[in-house]
Amino acid sequence: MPGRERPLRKVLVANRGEIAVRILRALREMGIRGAAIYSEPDRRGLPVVLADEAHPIGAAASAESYLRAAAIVELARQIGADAVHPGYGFLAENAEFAAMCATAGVTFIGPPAEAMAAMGSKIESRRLMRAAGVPVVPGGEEALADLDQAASFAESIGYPVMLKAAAGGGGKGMRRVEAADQLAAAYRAARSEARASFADDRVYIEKFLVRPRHLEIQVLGDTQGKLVSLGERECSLQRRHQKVVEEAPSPVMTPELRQRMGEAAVRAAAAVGYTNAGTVEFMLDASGDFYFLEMNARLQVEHPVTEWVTGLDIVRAQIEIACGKPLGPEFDTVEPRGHAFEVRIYAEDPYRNFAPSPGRLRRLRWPDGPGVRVDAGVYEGDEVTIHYDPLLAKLTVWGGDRGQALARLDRALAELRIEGIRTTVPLFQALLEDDDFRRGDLDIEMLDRKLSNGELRAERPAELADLGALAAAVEHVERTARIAAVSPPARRDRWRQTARREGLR
Amino acid sequence: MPGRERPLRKVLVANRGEIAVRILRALREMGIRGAAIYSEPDRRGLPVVLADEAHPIGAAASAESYLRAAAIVELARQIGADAVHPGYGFLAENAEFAAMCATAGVTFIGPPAEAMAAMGSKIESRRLMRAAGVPVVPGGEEALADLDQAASFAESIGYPVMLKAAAGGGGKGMRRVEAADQLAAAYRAARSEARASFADDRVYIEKFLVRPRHLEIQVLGDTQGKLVSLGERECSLQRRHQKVVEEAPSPVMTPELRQRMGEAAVRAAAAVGYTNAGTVEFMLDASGDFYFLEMNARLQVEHPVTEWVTGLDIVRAQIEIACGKPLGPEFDTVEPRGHAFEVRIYAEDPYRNFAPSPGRLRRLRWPDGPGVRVDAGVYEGDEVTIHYDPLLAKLTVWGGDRGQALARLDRALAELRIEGIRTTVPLFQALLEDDDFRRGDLDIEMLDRKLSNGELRAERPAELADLGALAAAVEHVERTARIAAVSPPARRDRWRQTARREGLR
Amino acid sequence: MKLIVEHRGRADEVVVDRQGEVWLVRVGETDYEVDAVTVAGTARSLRVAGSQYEVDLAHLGDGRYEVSRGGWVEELRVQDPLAYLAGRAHGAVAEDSSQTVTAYMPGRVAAVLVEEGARVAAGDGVLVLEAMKMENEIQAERDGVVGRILVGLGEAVEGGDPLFELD
Amino acid sequence: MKLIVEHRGRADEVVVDRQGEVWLVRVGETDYEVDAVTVAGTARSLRVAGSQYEVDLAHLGDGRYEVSRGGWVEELRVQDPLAYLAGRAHGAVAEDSSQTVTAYMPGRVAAVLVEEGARVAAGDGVLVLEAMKMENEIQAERDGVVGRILVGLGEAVEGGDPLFELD
Repeated sequence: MPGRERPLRKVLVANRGEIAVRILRALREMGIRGAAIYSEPDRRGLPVVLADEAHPIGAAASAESYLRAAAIVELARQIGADAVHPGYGFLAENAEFAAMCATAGVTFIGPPAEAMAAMGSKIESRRLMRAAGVPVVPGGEEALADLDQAASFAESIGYPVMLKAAAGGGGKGMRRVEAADQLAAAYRAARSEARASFADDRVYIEKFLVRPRHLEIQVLGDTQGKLVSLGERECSLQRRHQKVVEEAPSPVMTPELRQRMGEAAVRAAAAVGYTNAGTVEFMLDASGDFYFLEMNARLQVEHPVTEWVTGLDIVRAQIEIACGKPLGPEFDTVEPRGHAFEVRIYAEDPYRNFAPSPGRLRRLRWPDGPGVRVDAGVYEGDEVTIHYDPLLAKLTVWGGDRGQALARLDRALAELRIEGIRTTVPLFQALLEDDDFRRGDLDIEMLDRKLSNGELRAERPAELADLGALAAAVEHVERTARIAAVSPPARRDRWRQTARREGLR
Repeated sequence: MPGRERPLRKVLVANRGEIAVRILRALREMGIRGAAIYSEPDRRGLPVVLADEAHPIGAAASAESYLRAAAIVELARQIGADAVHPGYGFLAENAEFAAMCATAGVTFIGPPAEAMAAMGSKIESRRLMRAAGVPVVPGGEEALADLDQAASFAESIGYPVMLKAAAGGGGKGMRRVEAADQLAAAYRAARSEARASFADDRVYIEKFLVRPRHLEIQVLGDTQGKLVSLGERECSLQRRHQKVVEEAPSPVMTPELRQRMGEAAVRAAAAVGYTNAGTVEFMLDASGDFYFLEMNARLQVEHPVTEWVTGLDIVRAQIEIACGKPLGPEFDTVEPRGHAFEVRIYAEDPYRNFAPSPGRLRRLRWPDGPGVRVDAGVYEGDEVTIHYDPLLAKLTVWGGDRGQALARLDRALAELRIEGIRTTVPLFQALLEDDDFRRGDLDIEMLDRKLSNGELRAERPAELADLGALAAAVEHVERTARIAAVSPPARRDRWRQTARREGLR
Repeated sequence: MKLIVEHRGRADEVVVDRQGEVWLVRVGETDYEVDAVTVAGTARSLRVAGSQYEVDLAHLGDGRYEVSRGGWVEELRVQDPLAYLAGRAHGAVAEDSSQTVTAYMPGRVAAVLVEEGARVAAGDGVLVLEAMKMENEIQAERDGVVGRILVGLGEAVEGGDPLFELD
Repeated sequence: MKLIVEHRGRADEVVVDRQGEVWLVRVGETDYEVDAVTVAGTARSLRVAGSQYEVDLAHLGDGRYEVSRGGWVEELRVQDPLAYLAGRAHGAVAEDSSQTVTAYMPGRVAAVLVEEGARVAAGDGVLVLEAMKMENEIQAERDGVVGRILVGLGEAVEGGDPLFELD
């Protein structure tokens, strides 16, 4: 209901981990009571400890707790929560959940259910985007009639192109074509493979983007119809399509491109009647053309890098928009200041092919000081369980320029200590030694490529080679002395005699 | 030697606590090796743990460690340090130490010894400032000849004025005069009191500032002669002349006043040939006039609030200036963005008239997340000793405007946990409830006034009254059960029987 | 289990009863259902009627606890009813007119302001302790005569050390 | 005290001698003077020739230590020389061709990919463990025949639990 401002007194945070903490922080700053929910193993979790209220929501498995849409809406009603913030993941992009909230009279802090549904479908959203004049990867889902049509279509969008099976998936029936003279052979091969795999030999053509970058635009829209772009984030560093490192601004961004991309993002959001925070993802190719990929209809994991360079508080803005408040003048001309990085600290072992590494956090020291922010979901002594996403914390840094931000990231990682489990920290340390990363020469395949090449091996710090031996040997002697000190004298004497006899001391 | 750039490879940090940590962080970000020094009780201190090198410098007493100028210079030479950073306190404003460094060929990261000496003398610096056209509190150290001269002088600077004993100190022979008709009586009384106290009845007159604010301007000067102002900090909240809370910008600042005050500060620094970082302190009275107070020829405790609103790194700038690097264009037009606060967390017990509270930090949780920075000199498990300044950490926050920064400070203090010793945190929580503070209605006497009035009593959080009883009772029962569980069965049974017989269960 | 908890200047009867995962606690006339867990170390999370309170709980020995909640600190004593009654009876008898004043913080004796046998009024300074670059006057809490002074100028003292007698 | 430290793929003789506040340590042919203190918990600060190293040191039992330095982790074993020699002699005899593969992480068995008695090559998947929203294939480390499979589909396992035999 545009124009009507409703103050919120209590908000249910329907999530866990670092994002629940982030939302609870915003609520406390706004004087709104924050209610956490928790599954059985999360009773001692950081969100519960920092919340004003905490309510059990079920068993460990997400399906029996954080995904129980009906139970969460009912809980919100019971405890008198005016609104629900879904965070990201779990129910954040579940249009049905948003609709259930509306039915129960509980404000859903996010986009309208219809906008969410429209953006949730890949085919539907591509159609809407084309109609709204937002560039989409050229090509089509429609099958090609014959080789001639393929040739003229490929000519029209420009090589390289990709042939894809209409019924396809899993790489079957896909052929990359670099130039016109390869088309005929590739067309035959793709059709025959498609027929063999899917009993359907129809293929279609799409532009092939060479080592594209992943750029995304953060948008905000209020319920009065104002929609703004807060600028881009570069998220090209992904491991198996999972973002690992993000930064803002993008090293290749120009004011002109930022404006065009921002306008495209705002058009995209406007096309579906979007309000609240959302992210429009684009692929940017080497020639500077960009194409709509998808829209994430929610708060994004990596929102802090935008907060660093714009000085805006995106979660606060989300809550104000949900209250019906219009976006203020500070959102009108948003220019990035300095440079920010985010690294996602996962409980994964980079020495063991990123296998999950749950366990007790024996030691934890977050970095701090100038230009460093940590959004953590865990504390020292906490238990990282196997039940949920392995994201422990997001370390974000800011510097006056990209070089200073890199130096700060390096310093922050050197200060950081996480002991008891393995994390992705050594990967970031290796990346900081990588020339392509340092130069900002990124593409979405780069991280997987370098990992499989062995280019990103985490190296032992170049220092005292015998450090481990020194530390362990001294510790061992001290332990032995401690144990001897508490043993009965008789036993200790015997041990000492044996040692002497055998010439060990 | 202006113009010559000398890269630094190793810097000795001649300090301890949070400021040593701050400097070590900057050095690491610049790829310069950081060497810490430590007194005997500081071997396990955070600066040592974070340093690349650490060297013992003597016993606990400052005079036998951190103040040993000659030993520190000799150590710098021995370990091949190119420069020394003195931090604040200890040797930071010791012109002789700066000169010793120069003699030993070690760069002193700070102003030239001569500038430091000139600003070190109150009378000399006031004379220099007057000559440079920097406003100084009107009045004079010269004795008045008679009542007539007093009257005409008072008239010329305007009432209220203060009569002070020329030989004076400790408030003796001081009289505040509100208006001309009080002058004759006050003049006689001041002279007679001065004669009785100092056997010298000469008195002089100075303008009396009514509830002035303490504002200061951060300046930076390179060795090429460029001097810039980074804007002001408001430091009016002081307890017994010790700053407690600082903010930037000042709530009463206007662009016009900032420009005038900044120019005055730059004139002040230029008058003594100042380079590197320094702070020019002013008193601002209710009519908007400001007067030079003194110049702090060093890095200031509260520099992070300026870093927050300007996005500049003052310690990095200090080191670059010491390398002979000129100040870049980012220092040309410095405009504050948003609003920042600092609260100084001291190991003092606000419930016991701010008595020192040393001890072991049983628990420590620093706040984090958006807009929060902690510069700490201690860690969980650390021992706060009686030997040094009680400053544990500086909590600084940033928000889009003063209101958001206040809300963030409130949130950060709610997240913070320091257990094992008492700290000044309850004072800040009380201040956040104070209307004058919230409105920015500050003066240098306000904190002492409110503390003695009992206006700033730290209140029990308005919540469950029986919380303490619940927590302690449950804990007691659990402890009792734990102890019973490890006792021999016979004893446990006897205890249980007793309990039953006496009807306690 | 029935207990006496001295808190906020009064003594309450508190009845604690474990019911599965939760505690049923009656303080005076009020009933609470409490879900209490240890977070880490001395940190506890208490849920009472949905509301969550993070407290830090230190046992000071002898049933005395320090409960703190970010700045605000409360000292309480938990005893079984008999021990409480016995303590009160003893306390009534043991009211002594002589007092040994102890240091509430560690420090170094920077000055001794009076001599043994001096008559002092409440608030008069007796000693000055120095710690963390600050001098702190130790004052007589009531009118009386200073008995033995148990520390000398320059001596280092720990928190709890006896400083002087006040008769 | 003379010790054998297995580290970085080799075994070094290490001689450790306490001299007042410092340790004199010889590793192989190199002498070090080490000032080692506990910072807090498992954190240690080592000063070697002025340079300062902050390490975390966990004892895994049986003379095995994990030394870590912010990301980089090293596992070492410290033994007295006789125990080391005895262990080597035993190890030489005990080289067994049968192996019980254990879980290197906790998880839930999401799939069993082969049957008991199946011949597998090094790198072939045998089981899939699921944890933290990811599936992780447990592979045969060498060619062989899968013996008994000790876990069932859907079963939860802890780190270190036996999964299957590889003969």
